[in-house]
Amino acid sequence: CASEPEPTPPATLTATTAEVNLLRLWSSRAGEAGRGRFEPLVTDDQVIVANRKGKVSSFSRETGMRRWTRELDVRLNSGVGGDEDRLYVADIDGMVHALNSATGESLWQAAASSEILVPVASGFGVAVVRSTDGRVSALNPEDGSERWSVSNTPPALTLNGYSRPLLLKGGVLTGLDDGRLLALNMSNGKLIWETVISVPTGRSEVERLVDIDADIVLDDEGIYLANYQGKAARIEPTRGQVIWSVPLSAGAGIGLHEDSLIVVGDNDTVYRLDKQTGQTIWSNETMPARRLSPPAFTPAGDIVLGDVEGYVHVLDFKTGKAIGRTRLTEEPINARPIATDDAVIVQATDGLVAAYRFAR
Amino acid sequence: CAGDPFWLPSAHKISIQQGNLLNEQQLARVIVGMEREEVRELIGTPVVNTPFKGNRWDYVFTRGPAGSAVKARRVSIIFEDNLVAQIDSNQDTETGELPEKRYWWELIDKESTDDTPYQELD
Amino acid sequence: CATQTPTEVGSGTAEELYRTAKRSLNQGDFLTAISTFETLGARYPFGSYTQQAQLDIAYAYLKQDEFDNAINAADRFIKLYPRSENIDYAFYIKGVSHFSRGGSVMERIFPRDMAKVNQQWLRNAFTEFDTLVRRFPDSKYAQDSLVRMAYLRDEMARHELITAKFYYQRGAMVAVINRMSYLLEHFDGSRHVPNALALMASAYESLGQTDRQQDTLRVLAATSPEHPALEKLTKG
Amino acid sequence: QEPVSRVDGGATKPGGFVVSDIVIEGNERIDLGTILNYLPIRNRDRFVPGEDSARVLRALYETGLFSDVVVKRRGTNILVVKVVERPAIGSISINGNKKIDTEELTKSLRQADIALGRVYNRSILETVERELRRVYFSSGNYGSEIDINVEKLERNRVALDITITEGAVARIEHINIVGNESFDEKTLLNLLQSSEKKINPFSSADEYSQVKLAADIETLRSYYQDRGYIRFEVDSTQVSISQDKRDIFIVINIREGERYRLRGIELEGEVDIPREELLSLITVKEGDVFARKDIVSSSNAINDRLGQDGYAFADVDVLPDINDESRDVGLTFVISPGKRVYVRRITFTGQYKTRDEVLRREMRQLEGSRFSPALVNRSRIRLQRLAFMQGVSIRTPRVPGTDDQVDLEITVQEGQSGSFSAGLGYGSDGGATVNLAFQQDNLFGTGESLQFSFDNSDTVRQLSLSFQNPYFTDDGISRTVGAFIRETDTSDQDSTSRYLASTRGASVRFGVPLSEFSTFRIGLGYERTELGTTTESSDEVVNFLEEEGDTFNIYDLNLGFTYDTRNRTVFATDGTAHRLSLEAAIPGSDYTYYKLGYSFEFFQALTDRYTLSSTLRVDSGYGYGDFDNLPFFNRYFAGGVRTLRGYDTGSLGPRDSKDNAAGGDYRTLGTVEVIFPPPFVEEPGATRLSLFTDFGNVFEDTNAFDVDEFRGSYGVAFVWLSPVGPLTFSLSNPYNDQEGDEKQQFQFTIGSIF
Repeated sequence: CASEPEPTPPATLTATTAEVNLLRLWSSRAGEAGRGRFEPLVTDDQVIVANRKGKVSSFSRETGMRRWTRELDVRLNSGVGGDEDRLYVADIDGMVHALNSATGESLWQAAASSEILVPVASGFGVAVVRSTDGRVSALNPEDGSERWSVSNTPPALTLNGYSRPLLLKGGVLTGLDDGRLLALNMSNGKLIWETVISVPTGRSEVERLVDIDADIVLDDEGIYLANYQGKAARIEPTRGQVIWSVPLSAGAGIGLHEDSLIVVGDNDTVYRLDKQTGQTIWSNETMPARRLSPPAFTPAGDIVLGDVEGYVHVLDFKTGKAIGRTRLTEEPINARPIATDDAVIVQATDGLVAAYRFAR
Repeated sequence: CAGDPFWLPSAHKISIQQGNLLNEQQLARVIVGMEREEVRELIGTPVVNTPFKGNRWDYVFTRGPAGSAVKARRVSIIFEDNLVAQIDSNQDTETGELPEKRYWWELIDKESTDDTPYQELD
Repeated sequence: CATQTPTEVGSGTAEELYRTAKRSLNQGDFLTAISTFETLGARYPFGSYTQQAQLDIAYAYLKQDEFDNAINAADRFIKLYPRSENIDYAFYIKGVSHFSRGGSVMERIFPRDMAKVNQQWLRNAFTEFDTLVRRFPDSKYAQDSLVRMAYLRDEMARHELITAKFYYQRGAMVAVINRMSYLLEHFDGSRHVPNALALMASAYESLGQTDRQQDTLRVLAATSPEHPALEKLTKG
Repeated sequence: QEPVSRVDGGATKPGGFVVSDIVIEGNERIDLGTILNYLPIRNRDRFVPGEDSARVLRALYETGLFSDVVVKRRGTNILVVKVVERPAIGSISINGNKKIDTEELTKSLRQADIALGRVYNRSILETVERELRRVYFSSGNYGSEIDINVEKLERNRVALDITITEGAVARIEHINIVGNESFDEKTLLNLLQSSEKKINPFSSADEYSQVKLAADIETLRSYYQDRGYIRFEVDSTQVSISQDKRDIFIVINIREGERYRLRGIELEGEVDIPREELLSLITVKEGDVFARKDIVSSSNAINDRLGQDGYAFADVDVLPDINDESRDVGLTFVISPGKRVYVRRITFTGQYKTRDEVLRREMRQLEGSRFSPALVNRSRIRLQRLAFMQGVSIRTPRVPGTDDQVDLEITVQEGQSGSFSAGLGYGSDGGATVNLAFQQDNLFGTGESLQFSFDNSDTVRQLSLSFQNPYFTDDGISRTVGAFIRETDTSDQDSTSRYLASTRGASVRFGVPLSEFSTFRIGLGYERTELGTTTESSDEVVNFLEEEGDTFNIYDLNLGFTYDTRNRTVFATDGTAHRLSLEAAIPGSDYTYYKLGYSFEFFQALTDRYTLSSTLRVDSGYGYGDFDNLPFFNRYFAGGVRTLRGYDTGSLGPRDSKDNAAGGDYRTLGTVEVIFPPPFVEEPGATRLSLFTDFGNVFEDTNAFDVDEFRGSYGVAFVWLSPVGPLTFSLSNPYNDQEGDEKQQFQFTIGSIF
């Protein structure tokens, strides 16, 4: 029968001026993570990672030495969420498991209404879970009892995966698969405001995809997000007004640094937009089809990204040029690198976790 | 074709059932003065479709192997201006004989016209 | 049947195409004729030549004994050109196609007994001829259609009679009576009515309904007094 | 002068004007006659500007043929209609499509009324794109791109050039069922039609389609409801696709609910069938786990029982009364018999050759009789069993004006009823054969069959003629008359004993149906055989001829009894057939012997494609009077494509002095096979594949019977009922052959099997 057309291969990498070299501080194994969003959780002294088979491991942030591991035999598709006192892991059968953040010992379990593909967002005394059937529920961190829960029906066909709820003072932000952004009251889940980022258009279900999958970021001036086949936008937090929006199709995700928004497009082009006006300052189109990870920032402010062949790239914040590169593994890195004050921690889908420091 | 050759065992005859199967209680409920539609509601439409006498419905019932003497039970309902006037039946006496063959009916198969009257397409 | 492949015809105006097609039609090369008429239709979808070509396609298929194609072609003509003046010919082709369906080259040696073939064809043929005669009474095909209709009606009546005889031999008397009343109702005046009445009378007799039998025989006596079955009529 | 829309002209009296002539301008392809046909105005009509012109405009625009129409008045009463024709589609070219062929795409375009000669307008582009995209999305190509460009052609026509980039087919990467506690994910996933990525590229099970997902949800629902979970619910399903549009992810959220048991069973509805009998048909009883399929089968059983009494339009609904605390369900079977139904008329259609009576005599359901689904079904099977019948479908429309009478409309499809085959064949049985056979199962539509064949192979030269009339009498007594001339010369048949024989014979046989399934056969025959020997003949043959002489007149009487419930005579999928036969050379024949035979055939459909079939045959012959065994020229042989595949023809069993197979008086044969239509073939129709194992052997006589002497083989066979006649090819591998057996792996016959 007709042979399937091969997927377009990742672009070959051009040589870079190695202005920055990446020194690997430590690396250790957390067990095969697979396709899901397995971002490491970094606290002041621990790096906590999870893998597909439900093994949660904690490593010391400085040395990468293993502190403790806990085997929960459940199937996970997302990384560890949590804060100082509790960690949360959610499996694909919709169970949320709370663990003690110091020892990993399990505290309670609570059932959500469907599969969960993103880490639990916790903070401000609540743990918020988003499940595939579009439901957002807030659990009491003490015992996992449900404080409130809001249901939304996703469109017939969505992009796989969805954005992680974002907690801010008094409110929960969640981006839906039909291109709407909701702000819910933290205590009772009531709708504070709702903004339509982009309206599904086109004749086929594929053309009508407008999911908000990339994580939402914010600073004290506004909320920033970008959706698929839609726009990048800045939203005024109190009433949800769109301050500016530029047409753009988001891929893996976005990041905020100083006065700019760094967006990874669905065709793996990296843009730097002025966060006040949305103007494009520069765009880097040298790495098409490399399936770049959401961006993170080095202490010096340069941009750090992983890619499908396990490379870690550093782009210059001012010019967007590639100024550093090293290879962690052969397997893809699709999780967002996590920056700490002096290093950046990267987790690959084969479970390899490493911390890098950047020397100019 | 000839009748069954004498020395062959007689072939299995399929059983023939004809006409309406009426049960007694339903029949008992049909009374004089009823409308035609009511009768149809109660005991159904007569299977025998008689061309002439419109004001009489015959409910005939027969059962028996093919081609043998026909045991027929009959109930007739006579209507006068659309109301049941009289109900008569052959009191279940089983009448009817073996269907006879007549010499005139041999022609039935052969009577196709030999000359095709229409002219061939030009 | 003709197995040579239809020869492709080059370009040319509608009229040239039509003339070449007509020539191969008359020479009996139906395949080429059909394919040329169809090229004409595709290239000049709305010309008057195309209208005539559509009718000639139907005729060519009929001469090829391809009855289904002939009927479809005629149907297309009737739908496309509802007011054309030779639309009666289209109905006539449809009627003749149904009429001769099932006939084959063996027809001359073993003429088909129309009363025993698929009655659906007879009914279809009858309806087509009937439409033609009613809508175009003065068409030159009306006369032949009437003759064919009479023949069809007679064969359809005889089919009822033969089937009734089939059931009579098996002793299914109610089936016989119903078939014969169907014949009396639909084919009144046909020459098979006397035999139908006679058979119906015998059926009533077998069912033991002598009163019905006598009624039937009286009607038979009125229509054909010398019918042999009348010997069963008790006088007075 | 009131304003006239689009009609400009001189002063008009308020009442408009009488049209004396109509002039059409601007038409190129569409001829005058056609346009005049559509105009609602004729000569000598009164034309009132305003609403009449509006009527003309509407009529012409509705035809869709014109992009612009102007109505004008010229002079006092000439009406001018100026039109601009829309272009017609001159050519449509589709390229870039690999998965779906162009012809298929053009067909779906034609259904959307886009074809050569059709009128072209802007909206056509959108319809084409939507139509083609719909076709590709329904087969999972979510990444497909369609672009169309339009070029002008001469004579106001356009060419549509459609290029398609199909893109990859989205395959299901992962299916996740959430909320299943009582059954594990793996068992549930196996039930579904859609499945995760398959290594086999041919299977399309891993291609996503909404229809398949909907069916899968129903499968899950009935799986649960058949195991007590009456409250089972599917909350929601989510379908998502990866960014590169190659992987599909499905999530099915279910709520099992609790397991329920049955509380009580009641029966409601007034029907004159005894209650106990109906209650006995209900297979579920109090305390059982609620199982939907058993309840459905019980209500169907009741429905069938009602059907037998003529209540064809009865229906049985089951009302559950669910108690959630005690977690049990009370069931009430409500029977509404509806009216007892009768059959008024039975008509046949679809037949090309068969006479009406040949079909009608197979019917068990009669006109003017009670409608019985069982009899109608039996009639369908009898029609299907006719050798020349391919398909039978029966419709029962209601008779208008009554609610208790139906007609029976039976559509038949005749198959290949006759074949005239002349061919050079090579049969592993008799080497190169010349075969001239004329066979007609439906002679002029009468249902009678005539076989005439002339066979010439290096061992047998035969001319045979036989004529069968299945309805020699009205009630179905069949008569078969046949005659044959056969010259046998086994000299170069390397494995069987050598002799020459020329036989002439004729026979007449009657078949009498004793019941719906059983038939009694009786027949008389005469055979005259002249024998000769060759240098190779064995001593047994030579001294046999010295003692008995070389010509034998044999008068044989054969009796038979068959009980046959197979649903088809060719490629049956259900039913069994037992055949008992006695063939005796009656006293007065030169050689007195008799042969007893019993054969048993069994068919059982495993699935709608696979049928299990097994046959067992035992034949035993005895001499009597002054002979004690079968004549050497009339003994049983084993081996060859008709008896025991994998072994050379007739090569098994006892040996004669020249170490050739001499045949025997006792033979047992058996076959077990699985028959299925060949894969990847759309309409298998007349072809079948089968995996088989044959076993058996021929012995000197009954007491020489010894099971470990059995020979066996296994293999694959292919049968094709071609217009030339049945072709059989078998590839077999003997498994317990002893030395000295002549094996023959590949065997086939061309021409009819008799």
